[in-house]
Amino acid sequence: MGTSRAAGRSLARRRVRLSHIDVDNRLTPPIRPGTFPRGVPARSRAVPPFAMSAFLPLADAIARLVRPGDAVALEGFTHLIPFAAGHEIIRQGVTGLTLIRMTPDLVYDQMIGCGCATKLVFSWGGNPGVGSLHRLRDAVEHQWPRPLEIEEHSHSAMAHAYAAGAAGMPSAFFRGYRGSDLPAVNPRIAFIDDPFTGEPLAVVPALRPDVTIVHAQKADRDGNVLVEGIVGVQKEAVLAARRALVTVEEVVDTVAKPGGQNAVVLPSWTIDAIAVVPGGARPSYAHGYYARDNAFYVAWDAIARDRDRFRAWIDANVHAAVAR
Amino acid sequence: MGTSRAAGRSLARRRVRLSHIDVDNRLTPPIRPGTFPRGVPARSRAVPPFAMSAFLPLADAIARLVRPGDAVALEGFTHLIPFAAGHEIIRQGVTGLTLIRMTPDLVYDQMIGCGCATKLVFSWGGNPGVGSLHRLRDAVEHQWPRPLEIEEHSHSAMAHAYAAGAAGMPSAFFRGYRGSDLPAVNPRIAFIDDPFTGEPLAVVPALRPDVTIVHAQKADRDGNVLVEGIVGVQKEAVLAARRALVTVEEVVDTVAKPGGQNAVVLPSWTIDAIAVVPGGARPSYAHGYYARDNAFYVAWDAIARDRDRFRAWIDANVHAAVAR
Amino acid sequence: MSWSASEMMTVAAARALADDDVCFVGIGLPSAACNLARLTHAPRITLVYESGTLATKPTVLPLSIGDGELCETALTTVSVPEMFQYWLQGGRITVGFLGGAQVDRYGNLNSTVIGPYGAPKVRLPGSGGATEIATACRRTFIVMRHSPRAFVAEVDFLTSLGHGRTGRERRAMGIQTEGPVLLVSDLCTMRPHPETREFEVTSLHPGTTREQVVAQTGWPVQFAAVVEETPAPTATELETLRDLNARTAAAHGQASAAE
Amino acid sequence: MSWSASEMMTVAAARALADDDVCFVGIGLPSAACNLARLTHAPRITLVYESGTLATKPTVLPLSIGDGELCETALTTVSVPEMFQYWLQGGRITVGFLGGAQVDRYGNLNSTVIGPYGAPKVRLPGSGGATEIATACRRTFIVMRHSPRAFVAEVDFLTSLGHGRTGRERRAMGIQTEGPVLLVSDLCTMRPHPETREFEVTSLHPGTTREQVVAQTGWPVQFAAVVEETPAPTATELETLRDLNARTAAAHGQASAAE
Repeated sequence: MGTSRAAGRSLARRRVRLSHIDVDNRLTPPIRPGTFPRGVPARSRAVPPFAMSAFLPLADAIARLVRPGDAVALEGFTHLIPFAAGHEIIRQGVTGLTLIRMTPDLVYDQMIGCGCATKLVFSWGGNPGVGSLHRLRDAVEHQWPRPLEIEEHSHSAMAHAYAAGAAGMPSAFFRGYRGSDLPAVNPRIAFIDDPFTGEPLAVVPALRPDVTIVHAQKADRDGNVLVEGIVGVQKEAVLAARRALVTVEEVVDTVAKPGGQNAVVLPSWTIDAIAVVPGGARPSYAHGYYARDNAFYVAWDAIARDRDRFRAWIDANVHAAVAR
Repeated sequence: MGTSRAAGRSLARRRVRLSHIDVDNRLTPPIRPGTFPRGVPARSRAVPPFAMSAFLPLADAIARLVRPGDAVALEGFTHLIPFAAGHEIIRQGVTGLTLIRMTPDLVYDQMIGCGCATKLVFSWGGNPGVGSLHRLRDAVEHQWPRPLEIEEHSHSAMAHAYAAGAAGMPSAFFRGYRGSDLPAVNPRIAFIDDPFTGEPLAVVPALRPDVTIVHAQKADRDGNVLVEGIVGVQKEAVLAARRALVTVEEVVDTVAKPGGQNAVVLPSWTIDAIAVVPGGARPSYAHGYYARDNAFYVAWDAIARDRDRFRAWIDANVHAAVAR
Repeated sequence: MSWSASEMMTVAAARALADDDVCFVGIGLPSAACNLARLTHAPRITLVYESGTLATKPTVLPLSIGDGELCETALTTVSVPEMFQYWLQGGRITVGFLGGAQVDRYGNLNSTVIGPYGAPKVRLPGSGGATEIATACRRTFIVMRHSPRAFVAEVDFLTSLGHGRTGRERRAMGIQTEGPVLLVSDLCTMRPHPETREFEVTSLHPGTTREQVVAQTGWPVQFAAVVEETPAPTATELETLRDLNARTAAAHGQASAAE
Repeated sequence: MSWSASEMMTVAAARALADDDVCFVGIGLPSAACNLARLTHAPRITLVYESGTLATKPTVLPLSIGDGELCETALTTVSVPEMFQYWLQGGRITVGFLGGAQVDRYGNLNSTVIGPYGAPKVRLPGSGGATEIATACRRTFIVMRHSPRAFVAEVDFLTSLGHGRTGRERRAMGIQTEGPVLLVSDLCTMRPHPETREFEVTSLHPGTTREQVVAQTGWPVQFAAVVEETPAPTATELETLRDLNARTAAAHGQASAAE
């Protein structure tokens, strides 16, 4: 997945490290034991291993982390969808992306309609509670604005594949796809026989995005991130990625909770950059901050049905907007 | 694993249901899609599917749920080890057990020394921070008080195997056992080639205890259980089991947390019985209730070294103690 | 009291749920049916949404599967991988609700494409959770509106397995769960024949004729030996459902999402 | 200031840790070394214990891997399956500490049995996390006291892979992590030869002779071209370590668990 390993490396000297500005100065993905047998070599001990996340303006973070041709996952299961980051990718005109998301939702409908993507990996491509994603359908049915290759899975497969990516596994093994036609149209679904019972089990390659972007409620000043409420696959998507960007509602003193030690926390050293973007999940929602703009999800149906109306909306609401 | 399916079924008519005494009146394990191809048949729709947990005195709960020959997991990773339940099993003289635990700890040293077990499935058999488990060693090295078959894994394998059991999988697939001699002495470790990369991966059968017993801080009146602090593999061990017993420090009005929605909660319908046993994890600890009795862990070394001294300790501290 | 076809469907589906059921709930009519059951005859029913919310008790119906309301009223919320691993695949769900653009006589469902996969006439949303809901839940209920385009002789694409294309594949594969046991439409309820697994009409909703069902079904539809009339919605059922829909409309500032 | 052999070992191990390291910490000397590093030259080092506690900053050393102190001072605590799946196997750990009853010249470790597996002379605790720590961490440090019974020509059982029984197996298996890069004993520090991967002595602790090392090593031990003297523990290192041990002893009501 992804063609930008070299591009990623070219960024390696530009890392600004939180509270140690320019000391660390690199941006290198963690090694992945899971890349056997075509993995990257283990990193030299001369290079310090992991770095903490850097706080960057959103435009800078996107410019540094998202490259043309990348496999990109913007995750968030209904909740905490990183719309602001998606809009910044549109503004920067990044193209050739493989977009990965369980539910493409409006954020990918917009990115696909703007021509950012050449491939979509997904498991449910609708407007939740409303109907179709018309830009996605237009791309698949009429190749507008460009052809869109699709790799289609079930939710269970994608959830397992993100977890396998986070766990450094080459693939995810699960009980799935039984009796479905999906394996016939997706060569990235295989079956093996369980070595102990003989039961056929489904296998899909682990998801390993070049970049994962998620939105969360809070980061602390050390760059640790707290996700609360419906946490979806965000943790797995971040841990599976070579590079990770988190947009957050706000920065607080600490995200550690003495009374709630089992919270979903992404440690600083699993994240490359953090951008503070209040409202960065709108029209999706941020639990404890603002509600889902259900009316916009309904209104999007009419906007997205028509190519001209869609383009006008993007011009007015994405391109005219100043990057936060 | 386990030979007591029929025994478990014979209990099926004795279930007392919380707040609906004698209405439900059954104790049937959930179906497991994962038992293909030798699985139990899907349960008839005439029988309501899942039941809530019943509050029972500890002695009753053990009598109803733990049968001779069962595969039993008493879990708790250092924290929340269910000692009181282990002592009750000793008092009831249950034998022929396959004992499953990542770290047998003192609780299994005691049960093995009392002759409860014929087999041990484990991954680290020491007294943490102190040294050996002398009763375990005496059983393995000198077959006292009876021979003990061992099935030996690594922590990673057992953690994956519990998770696979909870996930209804026949086996766990992971990157493990590379270069180790353990696969040569444990036939329940297999290897397959990843279908996409060709990488050899380890496979172990899912852990499916007949009974899992854990200790937790709190149950609410509906029988939902909250586990806090170091949560170990308790959730997976409960969800992997055919029957589950939880001992708790106390019963509270609610374990749901409006501000901490992502807590580790075992819903009532995943548990068969709950016994309120304050101090039920001593000399292990319960976060927020009492600390680990480190001095006892040290003192155990001398007690367990000597067979007579061990038996005297069990007589005085287990058999003479009234079941709580 | 009079009622709409949608209300009749919702009520008929709700009645099939029991207090001990653990339901994997989809948005729209299934959500309305499950919550109606909870608010009437099955107060202890457990509702699980695939967003990870366990044992939710929403006071209004969610617009999406991941509304904050579901999380706020849940016993707890787990990650989506855990939901699919420990809860769905782990065999903890008794009833899954499914629907789709097409269903065949054996309850096989298509929610992927109309036309060929590579050059679709209509690109539908796809599987979502459905493919594994269809095989991992102890049993499934199908809820769909009757029409010859929806009730088809052969699905264009088999997204979610019912009893298989000949009614025998599910058992042949050794799948231990029951599969689709109930189909509720706006005209009737159908259940699979015990031997052939072909869905046949077991009750007609009040005012519906056999001819209407035949006309709206794309295969030669069978009727059970005894076809009953679906009991009409009771006043309690209708009032509870309408209150729920009214609260939902007020909360979402629009027409009910359950319609 | 004078110091014990145990203090010298702890200090030497601590010095090998960097501010950016993420360490999978075992109980005993590794725990003391990691916390000493955190309290001296590596204040931002991240300590992970296999009980699931991420980024802990204990004020006293834990007696067990799952002490409450670790959880209370952690950034967060995850389940044990998650620890082994996402954090260890996921490649997030830079340094793992290992020890055992036996080590060979290639850093292969035995913590399982002395004697035959089926009829052991001594039954040891077993792998615990070690088998996968040995292959999943970017690199590992071995900490063991020198003796001919511990530093053996051939391990009775290979619990945790070093560089393999001939020094070539690790690379031959395509394992991407570095394996054991440092061995600290009470006499010296050893590092693998770049070509053969055989551990050779690279520094002798103050007061230790080559003859002592030879006498305590069960194979014909090699010395690097340049063998340095390990710098003695500084006053700061000793004071910090002793304070830590004193706090630990006071908290646990006994002699330090790190001894």
